[in-house]
Amino acid sequence: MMVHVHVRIVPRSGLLDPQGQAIEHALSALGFSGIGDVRVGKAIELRLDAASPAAAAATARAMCDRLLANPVTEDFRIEVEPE
Amino acid sequence: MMVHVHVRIVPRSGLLDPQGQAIEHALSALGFSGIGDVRVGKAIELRLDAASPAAAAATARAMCDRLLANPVTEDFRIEVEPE
Amino acid sequence: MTCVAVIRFPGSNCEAETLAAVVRAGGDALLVDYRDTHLHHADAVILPGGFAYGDYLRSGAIARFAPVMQAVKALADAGGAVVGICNGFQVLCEARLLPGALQRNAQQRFVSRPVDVRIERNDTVCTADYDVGEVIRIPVAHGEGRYVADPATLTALEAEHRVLLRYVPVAGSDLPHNPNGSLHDIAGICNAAGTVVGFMPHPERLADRVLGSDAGQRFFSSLVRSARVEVAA
Amino acid sequence: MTTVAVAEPFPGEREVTDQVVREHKLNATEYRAIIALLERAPTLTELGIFSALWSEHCSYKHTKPVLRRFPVDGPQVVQGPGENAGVLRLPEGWAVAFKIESHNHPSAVEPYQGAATGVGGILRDVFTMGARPVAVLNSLRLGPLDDPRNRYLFAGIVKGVGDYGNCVGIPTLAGEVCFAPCYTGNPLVNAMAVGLLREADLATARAHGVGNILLAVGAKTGRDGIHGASFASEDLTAESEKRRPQVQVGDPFTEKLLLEASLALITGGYIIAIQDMGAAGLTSSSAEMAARGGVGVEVDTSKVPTREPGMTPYEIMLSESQERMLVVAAPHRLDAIRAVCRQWDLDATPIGHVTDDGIFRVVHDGRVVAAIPGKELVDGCPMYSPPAVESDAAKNRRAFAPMVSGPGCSVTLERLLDAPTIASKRWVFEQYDGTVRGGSVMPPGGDAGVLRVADTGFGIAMTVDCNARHVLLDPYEGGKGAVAEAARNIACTGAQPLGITDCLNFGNPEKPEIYFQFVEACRGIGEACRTFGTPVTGGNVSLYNQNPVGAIDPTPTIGMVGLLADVTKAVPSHFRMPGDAILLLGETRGHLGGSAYWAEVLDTVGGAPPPVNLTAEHGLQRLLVAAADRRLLRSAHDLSDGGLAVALAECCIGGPWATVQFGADVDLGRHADAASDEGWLFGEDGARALVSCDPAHVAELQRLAHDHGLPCHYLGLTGGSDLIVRRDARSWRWSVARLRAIYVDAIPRRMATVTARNGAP
Ligand SMILES: Nc1ncnc2c1ncn2[C@@H]1O[C@H](COP(=O)(O)OP(=O)(O)O)[C@@H](O)[C@H]1O
Ligand SMILES: [Mg+2]
Repeated sequence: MMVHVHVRIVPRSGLLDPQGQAIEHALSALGFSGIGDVRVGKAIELRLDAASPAAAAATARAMCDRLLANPVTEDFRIEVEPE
Repeated sequence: MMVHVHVRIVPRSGLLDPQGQAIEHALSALGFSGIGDVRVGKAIELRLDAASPAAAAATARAMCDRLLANPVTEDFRIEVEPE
Repeated sequence: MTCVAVIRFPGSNCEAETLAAVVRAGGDALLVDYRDTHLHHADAVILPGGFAYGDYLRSGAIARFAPVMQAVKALADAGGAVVGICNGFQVLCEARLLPGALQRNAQQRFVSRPVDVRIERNDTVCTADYDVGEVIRIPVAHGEGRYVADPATLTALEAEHRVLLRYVPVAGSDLPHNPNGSLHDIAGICNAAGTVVGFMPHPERLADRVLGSDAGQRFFSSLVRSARVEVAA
Repeated sequence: MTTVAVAEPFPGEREVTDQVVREHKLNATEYRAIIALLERAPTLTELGIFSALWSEHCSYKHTKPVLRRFPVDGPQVVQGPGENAGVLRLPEGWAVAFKIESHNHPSAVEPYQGAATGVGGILRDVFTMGARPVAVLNSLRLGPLDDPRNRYLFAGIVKGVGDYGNCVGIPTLAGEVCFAPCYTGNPLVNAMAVGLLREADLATARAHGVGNILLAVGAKTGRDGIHGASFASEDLTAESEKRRPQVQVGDPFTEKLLLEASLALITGGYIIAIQDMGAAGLTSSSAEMAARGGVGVEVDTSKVPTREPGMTPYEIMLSESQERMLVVAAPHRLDAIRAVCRQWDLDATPIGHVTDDGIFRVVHDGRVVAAIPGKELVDGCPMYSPPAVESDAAKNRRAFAPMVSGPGCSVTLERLLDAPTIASKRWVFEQYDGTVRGGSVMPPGGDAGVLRVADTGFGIAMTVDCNARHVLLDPYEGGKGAVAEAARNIACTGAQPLGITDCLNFGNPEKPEIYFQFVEACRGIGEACRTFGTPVTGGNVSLYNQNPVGAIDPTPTIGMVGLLADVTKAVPSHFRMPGDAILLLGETRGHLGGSAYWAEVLDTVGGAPPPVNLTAEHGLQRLLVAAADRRLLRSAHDLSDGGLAVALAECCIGGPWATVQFGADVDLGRHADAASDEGWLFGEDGARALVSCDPAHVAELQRLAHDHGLPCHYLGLTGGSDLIVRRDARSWRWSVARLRAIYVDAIPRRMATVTARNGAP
């Protein structure tokens, strides 16, 4: 089955996120208020041919471990959505 | 109320996505198969003080329109999750 | 003669000046393709600067899987000299040959300018011809050069004196001495033995008097000499 | 004329109606010419092809007769206008290829990608000549930075220029940035590339040899930029939304691969011709290569590798997807070519062949969808010479002088150094790799960029310049002045000016006052080039830089290269030692018309700009080169925007990375009689340079200046921490540290917050 995989890779909490800070700053300069904890990461989407959603999630995890995320600095989250 | 906002910003379809291409290429070189349509964008997370989830979503849309997403090249999706 | 392999990834772009610096230092320089599986009997390896695979995901993330990296690892494990410059440093971190990671510069912009760096040790494969504490001015040019590591790793690096190069302020400069927000002002590190080395600045770009300074040349003379000693031993 | 050929519409294609013709920006005369040529109505694909090739960008229909008057010859010229880039001869068998191009409209819509793809395109123009790109230059014009949209554009453009060149690994060695209200909504992005080659390796873009094959090399073709040039309006239906022009996205990594593969193909002798699929993509590259070679071509669009399914021949022919090359080669070379491309992870796909009937033919799945006489397609566009009349407004502006008096010389200098057009551009070029390739003798921050040529002892100097305010106020003098300023910048480094490339950015040429600016500026450029012996080797025209608010100031950007015979003699721009003598070369009249002082401090764009004395300019260039050759100069800096006071301040402030500054104590007294204090300090008379030297060399320098027919005034000495200027009983004093702080902080201070996009374009 074809599934859509959404991977969200964000800086590990505790690590400084200057890009997030810059955006927080810019948003408040634009007049948005009540904002906090802005974190910026990567969103990766792909289509995957997998036996099941669970299998797709496992494959996606392997992709993150091997390539997509850097364990020193990043955490990831995976969502799978059948087509 | 405090809500978590997740924004996913990806290149508009039809636009060349060199990052996505490079990742697709690298994943298949690593032996992952059955992958297609890899797109890479930004994942932005923030906490927001809003009257309701709907209000939070509206604010987040305004943030995307004004700053976070580039309407010429990017599409965005917003998810709101009460804390 | 000491033979230094300079690895070319498809998007490397500093290989020519790196080769030239090795040759100027009296070494034998060899360009090795990323698809090669061995290093052609080189005594030392340099991973040069550039954008190995466009670096669209993270600098060095894809390069670490290149076929040649097996041979580089093997050389490093055997105590051979492995030097990563800029993108090469990023590749070494991604390949876990050095700890930590290089992230997007704190100011969110590419930075290209001279920096003043202090040589923290001269018992490594590429700093023997400098004095400890010597401050030299060489260029940086990178978008992802902010060195980060978890607190335990940082503490260990400092305790084991594995910080090789550090950004330092000099009198009269009106720029921040740390160009990218690196933790502990780290510009370069090495393994415990001082044989695997990585740093962000580009000594090969300022290694010829004609360009006004040859402050970076001694990285290469050191490398050529120390790798030769190793071979003799 | 070649025999008439038939073509049939592609299934599902729109019918060619008057409305469709108008949408393709072809006027009635042009459409009649098309019908006369084909002896029938065109298919939609043909209409698209004509629309692209008969656009101003490709046909030069408003400008060709004017451009023909440029001097293009000289002993140093290897390749003049007409190819992808001009080429000039250097010593020892080397040659330099260079070209400038605009990417104004794309950058106005999407600053980052617009600027990035501008750099990508100009690099391809250079490496298709067989030259390895060694430097990028950029000339940027934006509206004032107090407008958030302008800040957004500026930040995006600079990042785009930087990211692309940085990734490909080409140093950005020089450039300019100017701010003026006319560029709000009309930003200009001009990118120049410089490459080096062995003269023997020169490649061309001339198809020949019937039966030879056409190959597409590099990226796949997508729907990027289709109709970019021609399709202005179309009823917005769901269907048309899908066909909406897509922003072109740059992929510098693929460019790097393409660069290496192209050079390998050229220097290995595998191919006959090569051209970038740039503006108007496959259409212009194939048609132009065929026309240059006097042959026909047949392109099979169904063979072109596409990124998306279902692309029509129309879309494939007009796509402006980046990082693609069209190659002509003999069929038996195919395997070898593919092997070279594979080495760089690229595909080479046969998509057509050279024919003997002179027809430009497009087929798709066996169906002929376009068949046009090739030579007429490329050369047959009707030409226009619209009336050229100066407007009364322009005449009045020239006669104008400010009514207010200035804030005094002390404050004026500080205000000028804080003006973003004059202030340090460190914030910009800090984002550009200036040292990659290890040959940068003078990275950005001096008068011109200087690069060593391979491991020879000589180098090349390069710059881009234009004072658009001067061109606005007097197009002829301004045109001369742009070339003169570029040549001064080159000569200040000690290099001999060799030749130029130009990027002619103007408003709508159909307006007589705009066409007047164009004709007059070109006349000035041509005359200066003739006097200096620096031929025009090519360039680019960008018209219609105009929005409802108005046109841009006429901006003919001049890109120039020069030869530095001995790189060890390169002269820096800033003071180097305390106790050095400071001399002013050239004559000062105190001419304030058109000055930065009036514009930036008195808010007055008016007056006649200083008349350009080409003989004096040429003498100054030769003097600077001779003085550098004898190692007489410690520094040399040309006088331009802001005049003597700004030049003095800049020399004291030092380079972008300086950790020491020098004061100076200068006395204008003995030379300054006629002009006002402001005229002396801020007037912008040309043909002047500020130099410093060992005091022991003053006499020799003065003799040399005399021999070149130029005044050489001793002004004083470097030293101390203040800049002191004396005239008669008056004196002004500035702390150099304070001036430096103003100068380097002017742009970063304004760019501290880049937030709003301020509405979609
Ligand atoms: N966009 C840019 N890119 C690279 N370098 C630039 C840019 N703008 C200005 N510079 C550099 O800054 C220095 C000063 O530029 P400018 O003020 O135009 O000086 P000048 O008037 O002498 O030409 C030059 O070295 C120039 O190359
Ligand atoms: Mg200039």
